[in-house]
Amino acid sequence: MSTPTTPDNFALTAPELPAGLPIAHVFGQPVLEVPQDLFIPPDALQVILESFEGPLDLLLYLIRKQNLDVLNIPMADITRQYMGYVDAMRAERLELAAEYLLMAALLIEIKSRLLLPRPPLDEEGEPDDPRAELVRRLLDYEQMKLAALELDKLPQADRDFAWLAVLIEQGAEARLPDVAAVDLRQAWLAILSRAKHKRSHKVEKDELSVREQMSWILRYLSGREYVPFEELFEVDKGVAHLVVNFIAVLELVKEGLIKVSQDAAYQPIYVRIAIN
Amino acid sequence: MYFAPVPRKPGRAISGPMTTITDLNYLKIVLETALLTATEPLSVSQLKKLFTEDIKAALLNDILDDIQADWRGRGVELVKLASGWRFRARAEFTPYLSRLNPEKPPRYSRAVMETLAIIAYRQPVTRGDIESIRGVSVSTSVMQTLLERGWIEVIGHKDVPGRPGLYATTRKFLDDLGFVSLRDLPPLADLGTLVIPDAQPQEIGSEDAEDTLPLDDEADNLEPQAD
Amino acid sequence: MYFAPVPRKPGRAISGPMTTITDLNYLKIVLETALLTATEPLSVSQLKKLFTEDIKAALLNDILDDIQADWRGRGVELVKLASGWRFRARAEFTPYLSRLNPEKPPRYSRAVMETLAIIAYRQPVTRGDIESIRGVSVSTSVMQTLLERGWIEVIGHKDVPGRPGLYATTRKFLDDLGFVSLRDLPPLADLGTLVIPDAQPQEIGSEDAEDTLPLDDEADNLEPQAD
Repeated sequence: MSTPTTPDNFALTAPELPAGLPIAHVFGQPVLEVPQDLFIPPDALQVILESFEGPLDLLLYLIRKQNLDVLNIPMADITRQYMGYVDAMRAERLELAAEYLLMAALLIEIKSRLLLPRPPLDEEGEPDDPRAELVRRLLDYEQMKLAALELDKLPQADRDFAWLAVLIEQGAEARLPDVAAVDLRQAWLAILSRAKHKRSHKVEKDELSVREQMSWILRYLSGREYVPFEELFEVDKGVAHLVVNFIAVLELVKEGLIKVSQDAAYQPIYVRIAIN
Repeated sequence: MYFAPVPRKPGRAISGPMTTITDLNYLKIVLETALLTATEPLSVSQLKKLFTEDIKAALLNDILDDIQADWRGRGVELVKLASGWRFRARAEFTPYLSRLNPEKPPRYSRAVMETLAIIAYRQPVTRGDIESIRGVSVSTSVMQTLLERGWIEVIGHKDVPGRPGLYATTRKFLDDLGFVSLRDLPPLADLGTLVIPDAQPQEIGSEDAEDTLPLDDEADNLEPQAD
Repeated sequence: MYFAPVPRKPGRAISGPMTTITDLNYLKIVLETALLTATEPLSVSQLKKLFTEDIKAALLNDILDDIQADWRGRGVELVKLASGWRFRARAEFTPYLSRLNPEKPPRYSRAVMETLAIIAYRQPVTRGDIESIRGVSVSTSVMQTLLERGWIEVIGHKDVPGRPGLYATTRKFLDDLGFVSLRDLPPLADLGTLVIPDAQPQEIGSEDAEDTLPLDDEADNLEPQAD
């Protein structure tokens, strides 16, 4: 069925996904199955693709792990499959699909050239094999992929060992540490890294403005008794601001931080802090 | 390499009749290493956490005295402060050291930075929220550091048992970091693709659960800070 | 503990023929103290600045070797790195220390590590070079993460349209991974062949002839949807 492979082809340990780890999580459920060939169910496509670092990585995996001869894949099926992906991807992650489609196109091109009558020898007398370039790229990538794994195994400052910096007491002048925006970003990376798979702390830009408004409202209400609902809304700040502010009010009610009350229908609505 | 079950052998025990010198030496090495790498003073109860075994405070104190004696006559000394033990350079060597260090600005510990980041991005949050996001407990001194810097404040209390304080960042925080509004914070979208999350719950995580301070406690401590 | 091969003569000179063991011990204590308190690796030329006297580099190196030997078998080691000497805790003690400090820098994702590997082994490279090796686009946040960590930097621009930045690894990268130079990086795997290009293409053709028949149709379908 496929090109006979000699043991030499597998002299190197096949690149592994992290041992024992699910390759991906969909809605909190670990996905342990990896594709046996290039035929990935479209509904799992995004998950599968995201667990590989790109088409080269996927191809390498299939070659090393499944003994798949990617150069001999059935063209009609693979093409149909990939077109299905395009439709699935059109809505959102088109840029992700693009790289895989490019690879599919390359495979198809290689295959079609192989079907043609044998090309003439080049100047050096080597047969001009359309697969050579792809193989070179795969090997180049694999070398770097393995190098990355080796680098990651090395003890890394702070992650795997601590530096020493014994205190020097410097007179009276106590300088306060400087903090820059990037430090906050780095701090989040560390938090994310420690977070378990099941938790996700997706913070969108929009959500942030809601949270900013939540703080503003709480500050406004503190020290006041009942505040008329309208007082929380500054009409001249535009519709977007009003919407964000309203969502902030709802969020505060949901979190039990404020109470909104109305004595009867059409009566004024009052807002107060849940506890004072 | 291993510090585990203490073999029952006679030996030059520092305390306790069943401890051998080898184990005590290892214990001492671990303590010394922890103190040399710590950025804050470490109390005896913190030092206890280094070991999964239950080490008596009296034994730890003996070893600490021992380490202190070892360092006599050297450039660095182990000192006991109000908040715990720490290594520091002896004052007489600062003339040498000051020729070397062009005053590196101090840095906040990772605990402080992570707490600040959470308050900035998730405000208003309680200390419990911060702990659940960080997965580890937040010490009072971390909150104190940020409150004293004027970067966070209590803007209310959550209507749950214990009425924990709700923290938010202040105007001063924005000013000091050069922001006009919170929207200027670096976006967090797709940061998740840059790191590998912990796969399995760790021994560390479970240990910390018990260290988490009761919420009531915290709320009481922080009440006066609210304005 | 002792720095021996030195003539015993009275005198207070730190360098010169009349150096006493006492002075050398003092010199050693100052060096050790500087290294224990430093927040960055210290090069020999920086260490020279500790003293107003002119201390020969060879002597400093001897003393540094001596200090290194003193710390053998303890929790902390003195290591020589790309930008100088620095004390660090031995990795085997990390399990203990992490019980005190659960906050650690993140473990980077494969995208970040592969990008780092390409920069380390193929430097200087442009982002385009990285993308062509990985076969996918490299996000700005991946580059930003490595830049913020201080592990890579732009060392110039390639003289091609767009003048893309050329990335290389920094000394801090070497320091943080415990290397003196790039030559210490783990050697690259020597990959043989992946798939031996088949000598008989017609065999392939015949094998899945049935699959490939409708190729024209499929190709037509491809056109309108492909972009």
